[in-house]
Amino acid sequence: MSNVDLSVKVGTLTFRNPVLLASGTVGYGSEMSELIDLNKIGGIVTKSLSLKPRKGNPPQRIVETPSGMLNAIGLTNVGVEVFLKEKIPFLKKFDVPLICNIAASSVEEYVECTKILTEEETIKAFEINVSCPNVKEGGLQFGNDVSAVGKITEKVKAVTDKPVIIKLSPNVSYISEFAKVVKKEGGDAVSAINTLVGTSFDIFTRKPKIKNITGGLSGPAIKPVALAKVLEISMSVGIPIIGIGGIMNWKDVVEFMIAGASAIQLGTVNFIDPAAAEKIISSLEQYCIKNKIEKLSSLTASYNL
Amino acid sequence: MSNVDLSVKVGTLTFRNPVLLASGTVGYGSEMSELIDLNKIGGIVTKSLSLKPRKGNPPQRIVETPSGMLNAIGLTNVGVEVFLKEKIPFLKKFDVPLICNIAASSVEEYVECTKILTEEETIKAFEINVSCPNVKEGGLQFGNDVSAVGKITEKVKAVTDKPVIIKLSPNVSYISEFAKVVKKEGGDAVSAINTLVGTSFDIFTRKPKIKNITGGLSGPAIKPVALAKVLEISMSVGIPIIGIGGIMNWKDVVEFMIAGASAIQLGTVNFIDPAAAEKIISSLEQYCIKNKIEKLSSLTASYNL
Amino acid sequence: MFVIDATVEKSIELDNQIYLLKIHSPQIAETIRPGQFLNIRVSDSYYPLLRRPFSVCDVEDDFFYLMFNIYGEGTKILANKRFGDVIDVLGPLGNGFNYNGDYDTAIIVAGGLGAAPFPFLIKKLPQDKNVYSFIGGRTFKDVIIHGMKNILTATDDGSLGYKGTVVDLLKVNLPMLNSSRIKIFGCGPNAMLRSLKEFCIDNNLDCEVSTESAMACGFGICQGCPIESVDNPDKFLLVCKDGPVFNVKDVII
Amino acid sequence: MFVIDATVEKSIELDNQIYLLKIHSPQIAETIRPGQFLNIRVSDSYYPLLRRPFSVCDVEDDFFYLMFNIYGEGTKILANKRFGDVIDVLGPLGNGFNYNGDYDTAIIVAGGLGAAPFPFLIKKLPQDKNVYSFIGGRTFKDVIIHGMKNILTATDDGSLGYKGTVVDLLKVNLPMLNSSRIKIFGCGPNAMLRSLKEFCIDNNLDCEVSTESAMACGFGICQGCPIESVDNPDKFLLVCKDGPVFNVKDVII
Ligand SMILES: Cc1cc2nc3c(=O)[nH]c(=O)nc-3n(C[C@H](O)[C@H](O)[C@H](O)COP(=O)(O)OP(=O)(O)OC[C@H]3O[C@@H](n4cnc5c(N)ncnc54)[C@H](O)[C@@H]3O)c2cc1C
Ligand SMILES: Cc1cc2nc3c(=O)[nH]c(=O)nc-3n(C[C@H](O)[C@H](O)[C@H](O)COP(=O)(O)OP(=O)(O)OC[C@H]3O[C@@H](n4cnc5c(N)ncnc54)[C@H](O)[C@@H]3O)c2cc1C
Ligand SMILES: Cc1cc2nc3c(=O)[nH]c(=O)nc-3n(C[C@H](O)[C@H](O)[C@H](O)COP(=O)(O)O)c2cc1C
Ligand SMILES: Cc1cc2nc3c(=O)[nH]c(=O)nc-3n(C[C@H](O)[C@H](O)[C@H](O)COP(=O)(O)O)c2cc1C
Ligand code: FES
Ligand code: FES
Repeated sequence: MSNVDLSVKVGTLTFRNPVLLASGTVGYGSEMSELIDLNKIGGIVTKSLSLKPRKGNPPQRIVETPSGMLNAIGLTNVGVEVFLKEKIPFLKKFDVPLICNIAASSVEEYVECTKILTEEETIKAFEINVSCPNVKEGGLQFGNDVSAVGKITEKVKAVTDKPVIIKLSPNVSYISEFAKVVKKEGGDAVSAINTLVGTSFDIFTRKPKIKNITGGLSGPAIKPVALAKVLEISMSVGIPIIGIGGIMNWKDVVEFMIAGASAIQLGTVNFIDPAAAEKIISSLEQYCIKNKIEKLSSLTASYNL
Repeated sequence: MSNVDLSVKVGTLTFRNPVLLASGTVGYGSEMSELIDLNKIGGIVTKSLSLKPRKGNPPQRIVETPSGMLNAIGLTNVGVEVFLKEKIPFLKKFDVPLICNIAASSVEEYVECTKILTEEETIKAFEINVSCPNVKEGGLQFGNDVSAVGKITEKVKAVTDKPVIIKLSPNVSYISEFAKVVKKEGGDAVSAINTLVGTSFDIFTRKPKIKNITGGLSGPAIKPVALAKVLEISMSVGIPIIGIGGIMNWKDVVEFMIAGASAIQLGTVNFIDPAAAEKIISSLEQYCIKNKIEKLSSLTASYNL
Repeated sequence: MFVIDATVEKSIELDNQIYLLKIHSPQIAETIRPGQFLNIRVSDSYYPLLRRPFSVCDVEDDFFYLMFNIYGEGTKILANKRFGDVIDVLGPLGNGFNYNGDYDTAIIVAGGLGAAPFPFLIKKLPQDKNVYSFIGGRTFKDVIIHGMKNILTATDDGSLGYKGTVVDLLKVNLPMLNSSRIKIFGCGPNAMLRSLKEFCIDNNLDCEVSTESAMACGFGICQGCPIESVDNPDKFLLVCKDGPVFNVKDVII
Repeated sequence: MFVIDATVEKSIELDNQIYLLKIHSPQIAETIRPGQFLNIRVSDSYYPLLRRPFSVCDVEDDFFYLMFNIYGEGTKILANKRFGDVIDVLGPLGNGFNYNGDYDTAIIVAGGLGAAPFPFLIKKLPQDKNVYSFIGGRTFKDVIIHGMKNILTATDDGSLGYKGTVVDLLKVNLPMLNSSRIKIFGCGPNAMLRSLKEFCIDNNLDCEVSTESAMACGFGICQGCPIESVDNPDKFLLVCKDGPVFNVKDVII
């Protein structure tokens, strides 16, 4: 046992380490549990849930791009009810903080979902996805509108005592304006970033490779953009940030923390190296020992501009 | 000689082929002329010019990222006067359309530069850079403001008879709104896209790797984003588009044309494969022959959604 | 399901630019079943970024085989692997074929690289089953007979065997097989699978096909590989988890 | 300046994890001068994306040599190149050393991999010049003497030769060289170059240094490699085009 303290705080939430698994890249935990020890992970963010089950977009949903991938899953999910009945019992078996991600098509649906889910004690916090680029209603329509994001924050906060994290869209001019309104309306933290809108064409059929026409770009390709968004928020708004975007290894985690993140989420890397989270956590510990860092959390916003 | 017609029109401009070299990635042509035959290229866009010479940002100006690079050159340039006196005479020796890119810190400076340069007959058109992410004044301040872009378009158009192309920023929610205002104010075309704002930290010094803190992300990493922006404009605004962003080979060119581009610009690839333009042009010809495409320009906006 | 570093034994190039990669991994060799697949990381760089799914083509002692042609960046890198190179393998994935059933004649229907999963299936078939292999391709170059038994071939251009599709060949030959207890196992391009499905449903033949889809994870966490289900129009099945093998009655191809 | 495909002859690993890559290219071998560099595409994928700049370390018949250690992704790929591999080389780039001057003693001052350009320079020095090589490193492992002549060494930890910096070693030994017509050629980390510059200016010694910078193009089109000029504070010089070799009087390091 080392004396290094890997734990981090995001508002009132405490995680044993800053490495969470991002929404949509860990399902509801069961498949990942075969490949890694969930009890070691900082936390799990569920696939976005909506009030009713969603079938999602027709295939093709995924295409690879240079150092990245586009996806247009379309928020396929089992719905709040089935989630509580069928997925929660499995997740209860683990000692890992569960953040429930919610995506909805209206302010009322966000509120309704939160109301129902907040009763479930296993859920430690909510991450509100106002930024999915792959659905017609909700998604970017909200994510690109400061007042809508403010309203959602306010209304969701009103129906739960649990921390509310708003997951922001990078497809905006100034992401810090969104972080500001989240703070103003009582949001506890922001997650940054969701995917960038992108597309790709088949040059023979002249059709978009993704049936939905556009998809969300994720993976190492977007890391520099994600870091700039985290830094922008960190420099201008006093709100805890969960950094997301293209993180592949422990060095990337350190980079995001330096840029302002209190915790981070792993997304695309889970598909490529499902054991990444465990490897990263133990490398972070080694890094702290080697560099005599007692508290990993001291990295947060330690940039030297 | 084949019968394939590679020529394209961008508004009233005609290019012998759609492959132009992007601003800031070809200098003023002299170095490139040692490596490729400029007489075969569709056109050259000069490094952004300002009224007075600009020293640019201190080093480090460049950093590599996964399938991309960040730059914060800071619009280093010789200024309008030296350009006309020292660079134009060299460029005159070639039979290649010259587009002069202008970057300024005020509407007045844009107008002043255009006024002076429009007298030079070698210059066939202007590309107005309202979207450089790496300078404090001008740059994003204009690029993210629809009315500023409208005003610049209007004022610049008023002092020149030559076509005016506005180079748009991708760092906005809806790029088509910018294309719309350009069209409304009489702009002849838009170039899309300039670089995405990004950053990168040295995890040991905790300093940004780029002295300017943030830089502009270019290269294949951004191609999906650039294509989505081109498609967005193409689907909602009837204005010619010059596609830019991560183009590495002829397939990428075809993809951009399908997505709506009338011509394209090569940027980062010039650093990696300075002969790319020539290779791409001859591959495009082969592609047309093989697929019995008589006019390459028929690809533009031929998407099949 | 596990992630493991496996060591390349050798890369074999068959005549027609088809590669067989022989890879050492006792764990995979022991646990994998015909029709299951592996998701393979071809390089540890970020380009190409995603794993690539491949059916297991055959198993021999502590080794397994992949079969592929050079299609894009990933398969190019794989084809160049040499003795001693280590590759990162995720598997076994998917469900595999149900080959222990109440039938006496197994009919393989393969189009092009759809041949990949069958050498292993044929090897594992119970002793009491007959096998016929119907192998198709656009031209003779695309017909892959490696590891097949009792082979009948078809090519679109007639350059080898029957001139026409492999499903047409099946139609013509089925009456002669003289068996009423047949099970068909198909793999190949979607167009072929669709016509195979139609034929089997019309003739009330039991048929399982191995399907393909773009994939990211390969084990059910990304939802990237949906396939339309016949029974439940409100929910997609996942090729990687519920498949890749489906009974043709269950999915819309 | 041209772009050319050159063929690797062999990769040689020196004791201390320093690699020498011997590459066949008559065109480069014929045209390149000491202190010039090449911008090398290590792979044709998009990762790593940019070329990597390397000084030409030596030239022998139709071959040239690069010297490097494994630093990141690019040098790792380069170190694994084998006989017959083709690499895409852009060059010759930059200005090179001015070694045909009015002096009689050439003093090489190299820190770590700053040794790279000197074997070629030493080979090309006119017959009538004396050479002394002052080679430094953090520890004995970082001292690279390959291709050097009349070697004096210094290490920070004293594990080889003089204990201290290579510039300190130079200070100590200079009086003994008994020459008034000296020219110094330096290459190494910026901290070393700065102290070398100070020493040379204080002692009125003629000194050229080979500098480094992050680079994208390597031939003057990206403006990515500025270095502050002493004469003109309004304009940067470019390491790739105006350098990489500068007289210490001309630049702020
Ligand atoms: C369950 C399953 C089993 C497979 N088994 C085999 C096999 O045994 N032999 C074989 O040669 N091929 C097989 N494939 C197809 C194989 O995965 C592709 O040929 C391979 O991904 C091509 O990679 P590439 O890098 O060479 O091509 P690229 O064009 O560079 O990239 C391929 C990318 O496009 C997608 N893609 C392209 N073609 C396919 C395809 N046919 N199926 C799914 N995704 C595709 C993938 O998402 C991948 O990211 C299988 C596919 C699946 C889903
Ligand atoms: C003119 C010149 C000559 C050089 N000659 C040699 C030589 O002979 N031998 C040698 O070992 N190295 C030399 N270098 C440094 C060499 O270019 C770097 O070691 C190399 O780029 C590291 O690549 P990598 O992919 O292994 O490292 P990575 O860290 O993966 O990537 C390196 C990236 O960071 C930048 N970078 C990192 N280190 C340096 C550096 N020292 N200088 C410039 N850019 C850097 C580059 O932009 C490059 O894109 C030279 C540099 C210059 C500018
Ligand atoms: C296949 C896929 C599905 C995703 N689904 C969701 C989702 O349901 N809800 C959500 O908030 N984000 C979703 N995301 C976004 C990720 O949580 C993450 O914000 C994004 O991928 C950037 O991180 P990365 O680059 O590490 O992947 C999804 C991403 C991918 C790749
Ligand atoms: C080093 C560098 C310098 C650039 N300088 C300019 C510039 O001066 N003016 C401008 O409008 N765009 C400039 N750009 C942006 C490019 O013209 C182009 O829009 C961008 O790089 C995206 O294309 P790419 O991905 O093909 O590089 C520069 C890009 C790079 C990489
Ligand atoms: S490939 Fe990820 S769920 Fe099937
Ligand atoms: S490296 Fe591009 S100008 Fe010097």
